[in-house]
Amino acid sequence: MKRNVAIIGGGQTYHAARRHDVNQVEMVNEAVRAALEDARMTIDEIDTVLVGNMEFFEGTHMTDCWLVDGTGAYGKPGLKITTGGTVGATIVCAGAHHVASGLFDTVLCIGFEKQEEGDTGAILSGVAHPLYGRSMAGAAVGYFAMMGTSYMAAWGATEIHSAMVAVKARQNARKNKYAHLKLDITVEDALNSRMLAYPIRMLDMCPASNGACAMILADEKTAKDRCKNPVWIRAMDTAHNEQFELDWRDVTTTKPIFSRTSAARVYKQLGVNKPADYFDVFEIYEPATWAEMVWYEDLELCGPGEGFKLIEEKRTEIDGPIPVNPSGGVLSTNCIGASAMLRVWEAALQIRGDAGEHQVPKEVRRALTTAYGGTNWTVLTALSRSLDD
Amino acid sequence: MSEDRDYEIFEVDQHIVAHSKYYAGRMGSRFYLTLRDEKKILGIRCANCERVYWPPRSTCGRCFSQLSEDKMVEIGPRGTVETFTLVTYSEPVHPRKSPFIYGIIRLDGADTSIVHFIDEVEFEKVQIGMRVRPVFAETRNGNILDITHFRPL
Amino acid sequence: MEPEEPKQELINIPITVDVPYRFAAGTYMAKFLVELRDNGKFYGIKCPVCKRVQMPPRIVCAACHVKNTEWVELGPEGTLVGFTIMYLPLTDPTTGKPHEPPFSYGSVRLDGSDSVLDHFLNIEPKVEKIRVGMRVKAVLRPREQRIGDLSDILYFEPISRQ
Amino acid sequence: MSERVAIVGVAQTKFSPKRADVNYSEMAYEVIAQALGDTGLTIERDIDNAISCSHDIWDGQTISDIGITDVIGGHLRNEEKMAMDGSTAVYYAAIGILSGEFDCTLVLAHTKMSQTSRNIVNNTAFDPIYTRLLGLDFTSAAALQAARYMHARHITDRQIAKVVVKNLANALHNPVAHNKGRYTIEEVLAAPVVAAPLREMDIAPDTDGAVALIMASEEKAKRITPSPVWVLGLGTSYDAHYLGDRDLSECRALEQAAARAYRMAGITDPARDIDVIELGEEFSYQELLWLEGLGICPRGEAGRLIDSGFTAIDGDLPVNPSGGLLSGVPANVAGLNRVAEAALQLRGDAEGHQVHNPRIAVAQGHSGFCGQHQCVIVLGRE
Repeated sequence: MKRNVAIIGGGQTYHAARRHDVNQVEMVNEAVRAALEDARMTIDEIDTVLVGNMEFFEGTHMTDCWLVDGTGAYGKPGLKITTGGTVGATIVCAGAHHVASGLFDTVLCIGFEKQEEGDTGAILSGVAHPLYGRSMAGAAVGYFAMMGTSYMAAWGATEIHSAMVAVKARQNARKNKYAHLKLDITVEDALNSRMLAYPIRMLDMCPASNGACAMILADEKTAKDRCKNPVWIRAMDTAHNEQFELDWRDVTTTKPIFSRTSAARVYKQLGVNKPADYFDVFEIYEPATWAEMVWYEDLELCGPGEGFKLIEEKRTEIDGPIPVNPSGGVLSTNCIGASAMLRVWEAALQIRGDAGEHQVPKEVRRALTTAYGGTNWTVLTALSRSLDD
Repeated sequence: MSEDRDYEIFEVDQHIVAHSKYYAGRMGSRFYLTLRDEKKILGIRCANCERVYWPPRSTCGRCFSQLSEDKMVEIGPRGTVETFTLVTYSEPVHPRKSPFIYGIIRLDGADTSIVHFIDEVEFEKVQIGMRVRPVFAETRNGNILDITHFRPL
Repeated sequence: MEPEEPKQELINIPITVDVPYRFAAGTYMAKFLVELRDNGKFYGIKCPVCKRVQMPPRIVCAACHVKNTEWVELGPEGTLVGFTIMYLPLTDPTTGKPHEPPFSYGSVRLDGSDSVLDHFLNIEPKVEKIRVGMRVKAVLRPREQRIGDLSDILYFEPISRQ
Repeated sequence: MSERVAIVGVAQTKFSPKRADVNYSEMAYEVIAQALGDTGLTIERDIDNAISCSHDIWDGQTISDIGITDVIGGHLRNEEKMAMDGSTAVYYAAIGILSGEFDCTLVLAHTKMSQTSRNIVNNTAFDPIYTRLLGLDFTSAAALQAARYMHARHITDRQIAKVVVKNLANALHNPVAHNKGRYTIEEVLAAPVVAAPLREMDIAPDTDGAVALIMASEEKAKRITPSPVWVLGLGTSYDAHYLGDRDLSECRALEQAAARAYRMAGITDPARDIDVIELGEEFSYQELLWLEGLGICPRGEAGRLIDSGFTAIDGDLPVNPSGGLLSGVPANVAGLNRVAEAALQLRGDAEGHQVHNPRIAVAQGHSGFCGQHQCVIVLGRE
C-alpha cells in the first residue's frame, strides 16, 4: 500500500437475538456513535462512509441508501460492498484501500446484520445454484456437519473435541460484555444439546444475532496526530473459491484451498515462519465448532489432523499460548455482515489492551484475523501495535 | 455462442420467498401507536437544526444530532401536495388497484414530507399546492396503511 | 450492558418479499439437465489443462481460467465422501415447504468425477448405518416424472452387492 | 493524483431484451473473454484484482458473485461485489489501484432484467417501515420527481420528449443498443402513460447484458496499450433516503459528486471543459436534471439546453451519443456502460456514434430511486 493505514477507533453494539427497541438505522447508528466516541471524532471529520451488508438477508435492496441517517453518510462519498459472510472484513480492506489511495484520510467502515428481521434459512438456501441443488440445499449446517463427519473419520477426533470448542467460545463470551451467547456451559452440556445435523448440535453452531460494528481507519499522519494507540493494518488478503467445489468438507485434501492459500500469502508478505509464535492472538471466523479446528490446521498453528489436539491440550484458551477467539468468536455472536469486522475490531482491542475482561493475559503486539463466507471465501487481516512489529 | 448450442433453451420458473419482519424501534413504535390509537401523526424536531422531520427518526441526517422521543411533535394532519403521479399499471406489491394516485405531501408544521395515496379526487383535478387531509382506516394495525389516503379539503 | 426492553408496545411491520424469477440454465447446465431428464445420464465436463472433470458442467475451469471442452459421462455409481443426518426441517426456498426430518444426506463423488454432489441418502438415519467411503448409486424417478432438476434423482442408495 | 489509473480494455455484450440462451455467468464470460482477448492479457499473469457489480435480488442468488467467481478469475484470488451502480465499481477499482494494493483490475457488471420483475425488485429498496407497503417502485418514484422537477423548473413535456427523440436516434448508430429509431416528439407524447408524466418511451426498457473493463496503474497501462484512457477525477455522494426529505427538483448528491470529481480533474467550467457526457437517464427527464446537477447549465436551464441542440451528437457538448440508458442498458450495468462508452469516445472507437475529437469525457451513474447515490467519473485522453 502507498500509505500506512491505522485503525484509530471502533465500536460495536451489544449483540442479541432480539432488538425490538431499534430499527436497522438506529442499530447501525449505535455502532457508528460508539466508533466516533472511541476515536474522539465527529461525523464531520469522516471523509467517506463504507457499508457492508447482504441485501437478501433482510430483504432490503440498497440498504446503504436507507441507512444514510444512521451511518452519517448523508452528503458524503461512500459505497456498499457485499461479499457474503466475509463482507465485514472486505469493508475493512476497502477502507484501507481508500486511505492508502491518498484520496481520503479518514474512513468509516460499517458492517451489520439484523438477522431477526430477515428470513435467514430461506436466504442461505438461496446461496445454492437455482437449478442445481437449491431445492434440497442442506444449508450451512449440513455443510459443516459433513465437514464434521469427514474430520472425525479422517483424524480420529470425537464429538468431545467439538464440544470443547463450543465450551471455550461461550466461556470466553461470558467475559465479553458485547457478546450474544454468554453461556456457562460444560462439555456435557454441549454434548447433550439438541442434534441439528449429525454431528452438529445446537451448541456447535453460531447463533442468529442482531448487531453492528463500525471502525474508523486513517492515514499515518492523522493516526499519529489524533490517536494515542493506533493499530496498524499490516497485511490483507482475500481468497474466494469457485462456485461448485467446496473442498473444505474434505478435510484430508492436500490442495491449496482458500484458507491455506490466503494464509500462505499473508505469511510470505510478512515473513512469518511460525504463525503460532509470530501472532499473539487470533480472531477467526468459525460458524461451527469443526471449522475452528480446521482453521487451526489451515493457519498452520499445528500440523494436518492435529487441530483437535490443540483444543484438547487447551492451547487455544484465552490464557493459553495461542489464544484463539478470546471474544467468544462467531460461535457466540453472529450478526453476519458484522461478524468478520468484529474479528478485526476485537483483534485491535487486544492489541490496544482495551479488551477488558477478555483481554488475553500476555503482551499482544500482533494479531491475525480471518473471515468466512460465500462458497468458502476468506479475508485475512494482520494487525500490529507499531509499524516496527 | 452458437457452436456450443446443441440443446434446447432451458428455463425454470422459481420464486424466492422471504418472510421479513421489520421493527420500527421505540420512536417508530410511538409514531404507529399514536397513529393507530389516536389517529394523530407525529414528527420529530431536531433541537439543533430546528427541522421537524417526518418520518420520525433518532438521528438528524443533516446535523447528526441524536433526537429524543420527548421532541416528538404532532404535525398536520392537513398538508399541501408537493408532487403527484397517476400510476396506470398493476403490481402484486401494490396495496390497491390501479389506476391510483401517489402524492408527496408536506404536512403542516413539518419540514419534510410524506408519500402516500391521494384519492377521492380525479387525477385531472389534482394540483401541486392543493390542500389535503388524511383519511384514516377503520381498522388500524400499526402500519402506514392506517392512513388509507389523503383527500382534498 | 443490555438495556431493559421498554414497557411500551413495540411495533413491527411484517413483509413477505416474494420475487419471481425465470432462470435460464445456460448452455452447459441445459445439457446436464436435459441428459438427466431424457436419458437418465450424468454429464461432467473436463478441463483441457488440468483434466479435472467437473460436475455440474460449467463454462470455465476456475483453476485454469480456460474454457471447458470435453464432455464426460459419469456414474451413476459413486462413493460417499461425507454425510449427515439432518434433524432440522430445512425449508425448500423454491416451494417454501420443509423437508421432513430426520433424513440422511450426503456428498457423493460419482465415478469419473472430481466433483461431489450433495443429495438425500436412502439409508436409515442412524450414524452406524452410514460410513464415509460407502459405495452408492443414484436412483432416478421414472422418465415421465423427470423434469430436468436434481430432484429427478430420488436419492442415492448403497450398492447391495458389496 | 500523483499516480494515475487508466482504462485499458472495454468489452460489451450486445444488449438485448432477453438472453434466454445464457445464464449470467456465461453472459459475463462473453465480455471477460473479449476484454482479455482484445488487450492480450491473461488472468493469471496480469489481473490481480476483480470487481463485479450486480445485486442479489436481481440475480436471484444470495451472494450472487458466487455465480461469476469462476469466470472472473476469483478462485483463490480477490473479488469484491459492488452492490451499487456500475459507475461506482469503476470508482472503487480506481481507488484500489491508487492504493498500490493492485496493479490491474478486471471490472464486470452484469444483469438480466428479463429474469425477474423490476418493480418487485425495486420496491424492496424503499424503507420497510414507512414507505414500502405503499407499493412504490423506481418508476412511480421517478414520476413523482419528474412532476416536481417539471413544475418547479418550468420544463415542458416536449422538452422531456426531446431527450427520447435524441437518444433513440443516437442509438441507431450504436451497434450494442437494442432500443432505437427515428421518432418525432409527437410520437413520444402519444405513447401510453405509465406513471404520469412518464410515458412508455420515457422509461429505459428491460435489458439483459454485461460490460467488462480492464483498469491498470499508469506503468502497467503504458505497457498494455498506446491509447489508455485516464481516470482524471472521481466523486460519489449520498442523498437522503426518504422521497419527502428532498427537494426532488434538485439533485444535491450529484452536485456534490460532480464537485469532488471536477476538483480532482481540474475542471472549472464544466460546459466548456467537457467534450462528451454519458449519463444515466433511466427515465428521460433525468437527462435534463442530471445535466443541471453536473453543472452544465444553471438549475432549470436544461430544457432550454436541449432546445438549443447543445447536447445533440453534433452539438457543442454531445450527451449520450450512445443512446444512453433509453437505448436499452440493464440496471446496474448502466454506469459501467456509461464509463465504457465515454472511454470508447476518447479512444475514437465509438464507431457510428463517435463525436468529434473529444479530450475530456464525463460518465455519471446513480443507485437507488431518484438518484439517491451519485457517482461521477471524469476521463481524459492525456
